[in-house]
Amino acid sequence: MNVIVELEKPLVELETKIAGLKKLNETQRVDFSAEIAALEEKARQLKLEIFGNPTPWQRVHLARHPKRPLAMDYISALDGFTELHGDRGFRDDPAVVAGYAYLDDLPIFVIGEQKGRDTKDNLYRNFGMPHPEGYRKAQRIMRLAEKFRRPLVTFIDTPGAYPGIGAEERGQSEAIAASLKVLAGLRTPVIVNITGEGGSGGALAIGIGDHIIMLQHSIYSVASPEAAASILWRDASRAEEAAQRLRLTSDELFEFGIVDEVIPEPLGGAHQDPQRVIHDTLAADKQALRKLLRLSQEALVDRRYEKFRRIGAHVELVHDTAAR
Amino acid sequence: MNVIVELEKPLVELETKIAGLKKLNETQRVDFSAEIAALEEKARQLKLEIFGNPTPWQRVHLARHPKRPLAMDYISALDGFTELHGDRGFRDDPAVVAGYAYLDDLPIFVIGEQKGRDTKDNLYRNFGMPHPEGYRKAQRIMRLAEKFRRPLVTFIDTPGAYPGIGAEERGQSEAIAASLKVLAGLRTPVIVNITGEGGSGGALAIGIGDHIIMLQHSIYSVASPEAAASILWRDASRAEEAAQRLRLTSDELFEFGIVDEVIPEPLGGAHQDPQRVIHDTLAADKQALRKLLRLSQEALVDRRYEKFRRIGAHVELVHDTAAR
Amino acid sequence: MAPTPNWLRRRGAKPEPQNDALWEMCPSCGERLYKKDLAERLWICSRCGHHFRLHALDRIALLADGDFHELAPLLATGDPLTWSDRMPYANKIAGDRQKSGLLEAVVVGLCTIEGVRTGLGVMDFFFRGGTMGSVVGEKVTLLIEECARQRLPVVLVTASGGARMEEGVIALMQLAKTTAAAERFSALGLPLITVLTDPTTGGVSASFGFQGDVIIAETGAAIGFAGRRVIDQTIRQKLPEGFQSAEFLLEHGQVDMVVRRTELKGALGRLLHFLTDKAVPA
Amino acid sequence: MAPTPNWLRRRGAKPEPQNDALWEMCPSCGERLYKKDLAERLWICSRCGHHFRLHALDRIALLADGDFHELAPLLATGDPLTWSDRMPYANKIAGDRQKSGLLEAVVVGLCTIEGVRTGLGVMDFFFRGGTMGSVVGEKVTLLIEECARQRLPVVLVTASGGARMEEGVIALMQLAKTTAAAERFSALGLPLITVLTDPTTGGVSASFGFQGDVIIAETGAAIGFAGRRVIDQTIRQKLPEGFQSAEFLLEHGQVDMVVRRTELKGALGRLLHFLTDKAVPA
Ligand SMILES: [Zn+2]
Ligand SMILES: [Zn+2]
Repeated sequence: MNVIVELEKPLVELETKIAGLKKLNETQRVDFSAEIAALEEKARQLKLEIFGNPTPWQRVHLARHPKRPLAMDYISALDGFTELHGDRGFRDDPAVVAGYAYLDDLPIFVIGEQKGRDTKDNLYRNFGMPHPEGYRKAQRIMRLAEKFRRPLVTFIDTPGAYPGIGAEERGQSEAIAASLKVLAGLRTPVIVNITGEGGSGGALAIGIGDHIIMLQHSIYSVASPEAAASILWRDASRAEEAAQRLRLTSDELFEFGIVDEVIPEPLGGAHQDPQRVIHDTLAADKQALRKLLRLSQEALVDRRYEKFRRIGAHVELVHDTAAR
Repeated sequence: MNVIVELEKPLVELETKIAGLKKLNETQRVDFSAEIAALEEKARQLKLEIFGNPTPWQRVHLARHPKRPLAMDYISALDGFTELHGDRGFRDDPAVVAGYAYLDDLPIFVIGEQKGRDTKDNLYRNFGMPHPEGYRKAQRIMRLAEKFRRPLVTFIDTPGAYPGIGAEERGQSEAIAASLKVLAGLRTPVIVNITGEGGSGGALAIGIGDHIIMLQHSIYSVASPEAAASILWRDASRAEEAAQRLRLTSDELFEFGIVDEVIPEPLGGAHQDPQRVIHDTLAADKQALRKLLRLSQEALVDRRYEKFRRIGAHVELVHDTAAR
Repeated sequence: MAPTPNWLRRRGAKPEPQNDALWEMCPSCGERLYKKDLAERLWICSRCGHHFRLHALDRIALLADGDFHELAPLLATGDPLTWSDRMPYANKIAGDRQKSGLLEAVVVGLCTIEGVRTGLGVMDFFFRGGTMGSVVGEKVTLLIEECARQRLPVVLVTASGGARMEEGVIALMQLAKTTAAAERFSALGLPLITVLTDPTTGGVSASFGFQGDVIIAETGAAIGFAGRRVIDQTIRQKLPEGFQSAEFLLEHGQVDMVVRRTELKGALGRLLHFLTDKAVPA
Repeated sequence: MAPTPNWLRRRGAKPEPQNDALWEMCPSCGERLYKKDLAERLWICSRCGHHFRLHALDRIALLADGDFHELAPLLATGDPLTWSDRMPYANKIAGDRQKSGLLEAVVVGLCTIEGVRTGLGVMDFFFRGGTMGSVVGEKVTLLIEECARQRLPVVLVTASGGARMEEGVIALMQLAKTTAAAERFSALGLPLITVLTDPTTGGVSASFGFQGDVIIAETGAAIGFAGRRVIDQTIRQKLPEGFQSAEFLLEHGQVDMVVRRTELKGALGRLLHFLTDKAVPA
């Protein structure tokens, strides 16, 4: 059960009511304008009350909202997207979409983690959880971007890499490790958009880039709150507590310097105005690319190295406090 | 049924008889020296008669002789061979062995196609027919050789790549095509030894190199005689005829300029004196490497390009004889 | 590069074979189709959408913007094995020339596709089953080398039963030769696009066929390394539905896309523009 | 690089915990083993050959020729999330230091292995389950960078439950940081060898663990991306025999070799010599 969908219910009711009154207003002789204005103010208040300051746990559910724009919604908004398929070795993984397109006039390669819109679609997309062949397809596209000197733009939205038998047999670890390595050294600009859930190594596998953009209510975490709770306390039901502690919100990650730019979302989340959010995200991508394209390949890769090199939080002790 | 094994039968009988007489000669007072000498001369004559000038079809069977030295026999004769496993993606293919070793003092990487010695072993080795993951393991080793500037030495002995469902599903074509591409551009010396059967693209996948060595009675062919007969005449039983026509013997291939060096085999085939054949082959490898190691990487790759670039047999017509 | 007369005009000179039937039966749905209509519809069955095999010259007419400057048009096999079985190899070749109006199983040249100057090589299954011998290997290599010199992309449309048995290991070596050319070409950062059409197997699929930066399969094409017959004989078990079809390969991650013949030129044009246009200054 | 006192002497200073039992039970065969014997036998069960998990310092003693110059010995976590659950993260760390005699879950430094000067990093599962946070990421990166400067090979011995939850996404970023270092190092043509020991999962297996030019798995080690528990909960079906064992991975093509602890130093030494010795002039 998505907590946001639950919270939205009175709001949805209210909005249905307003829509009904508006229709009446047009067709009847009685003037309902005042009532409509009052209800609209009430709705605004309710929205603010519910969504004005979402908790981390609410943000987790905003990031997972069934109506939230998915990777393909962003990609389809590009010009002339053509999908390229397959890892050339085992299987075309529908949880990862890849191809080429134009961002305005700029030719780019794109990779996205794609969830489904409904149950059937989600089964097909494996809930956005890639198998090794998904990451290997991504590596192929990364290499193409490098070879043809086209920037790479990625869209992260996954609970994480799929934990299953086949995935382990075919080397989930190796697939992610290799993706990380390809991205770290890729001699072309890489823009990363965290548009939904950024879960663990499965997200990072398409997440090493020169400019990291995160939607306001997206999450980015070392593990999904459920997995973290399970790992920490062997109790997945303490996910809300984990969400609170993990610092997985865009403002915290921006403060940490892990995220370079946060795209504000409409009150209530990206699904309240997908068009605007998609537009703003792609505009940010373009602006970032404009700057990055001025750099030489060497400068670009050096800059990326330094960017990740400095992430950490450690201190040098003056003496050894261990008991050895 | 191996036709050489059949032909060998009277010889084996004769040799058993000689061995028996020799034993008698040592233990009894009667002197059998003359009889032994006569029989040995007879055996020599018989060998010459049977094996002096083997037909192409007999050579096919010499190349497939159950006692013929296999890839691992050559590789084990190197110093300190350590096997490296796996394609890092699907499976470790036992039909391809790979690793590193020393040829005298020279550190080299090796790749070989490995048949089995008996039925059980052959099932394990898939009769020396690689799957895509075998070629992908080979590519990994080729890249290691390039990275660490160690020469690569390969041993070809396969009826061909495996024609099966899984092999097709996992991209047999792509795996071979990619192996060819890696070898063509590999910036380290590559020595190829055709020690048994060199069948089709499955052989060539580890067969693009700077110096191609072939054992006298090995075969190297665009397809196995059986496959060729099946393709040409839809009749695999005409394999002997195909063997005759395909020009798959070492002398013919040397004449064509496809093979650079032929290692003579003892009368009756390599299995008559495996030690000597293995020694001669590795000695030839070493000598070839000694020359190649003097070349720069660029010169080496250019030379390899030219080597394969010129293979062909075409003429320029003075006018278009097609009916168009 | 040989200056060649306008390709399409030349095609007009091809004599219509006398015994040509007016009707063709669709091997997929059995529909009887009027040949002239079929040709106008790019040899796609109007009933079931089955893609008939296409002659190289028809394919070139379909893809090139109008121009096509053939390279090495007069190259012919040297018959390296002096092969002969039921008849000399030379006679088979002569027969195929007569039937196909081609000198060999591939036509290569330079053209523009949707405005992009491109090297184009097209194989013809009706000439020796599109098999690759010395001439096919040489012409493909020459095309790639010429495009490397001129820094042009290469599009190779395959249709092949594999290496040509009648040229033995010389044919096998054409895999190595074309690969070496493709490898050098690729190292220059130039794009190789392959279009796998029905059928593409053996030595051609296992060399340049699967060496494309982007690999397009034509709808319904049979694509694989080993032929179905060989696999049947080896494993003697039921093959999965759609085995070795373009769509099967897509699912198994082997090709980038499956494209209908009617969409092919557009798809290639967009891809060529994308890969070769100078990036817009930011 | 900090000049460090002789490592083995330092180890001697580690106080034997008071409550240490004299006996240990083999988790594989149940045999009761005398701890002193067990330590002498490199923590391998004398009955069934089970490889017990090894402390980082014991592993270093096993692999290094005698010298070991530790790098960044005094690096400690900055507790970036100021994490606290049942107790503050800082307290957990303090406890682990007490128990393990280590400041963090990895020890890195320079040494010789069978005569080859090498960078060596060894993780310790007994410190926070060998999880990777800021300090592990930083120390591994420093080691790789130092070896890049000195053109030395790197050996990384992993034992890890993955990224450290208590450092959140900062821990996740250590995958990126160590990978970037490994990538640069690799581009210099230098060898990275990884030794995966029991257990190696999550963020460590999905970064430098599987980035080795050669990957060695220790006999019996559990290796994978997702933990068994997570997989069990997700798919709720029986796992194959030996799932995620070193031997299972070998069969599935994921590792180069499975090596017993007694053979490990020899195997590493041969490999290091092979990869780094100047080729004999021919
Ligand atoms: Zn039809
Ligand atoms: Zn035991």
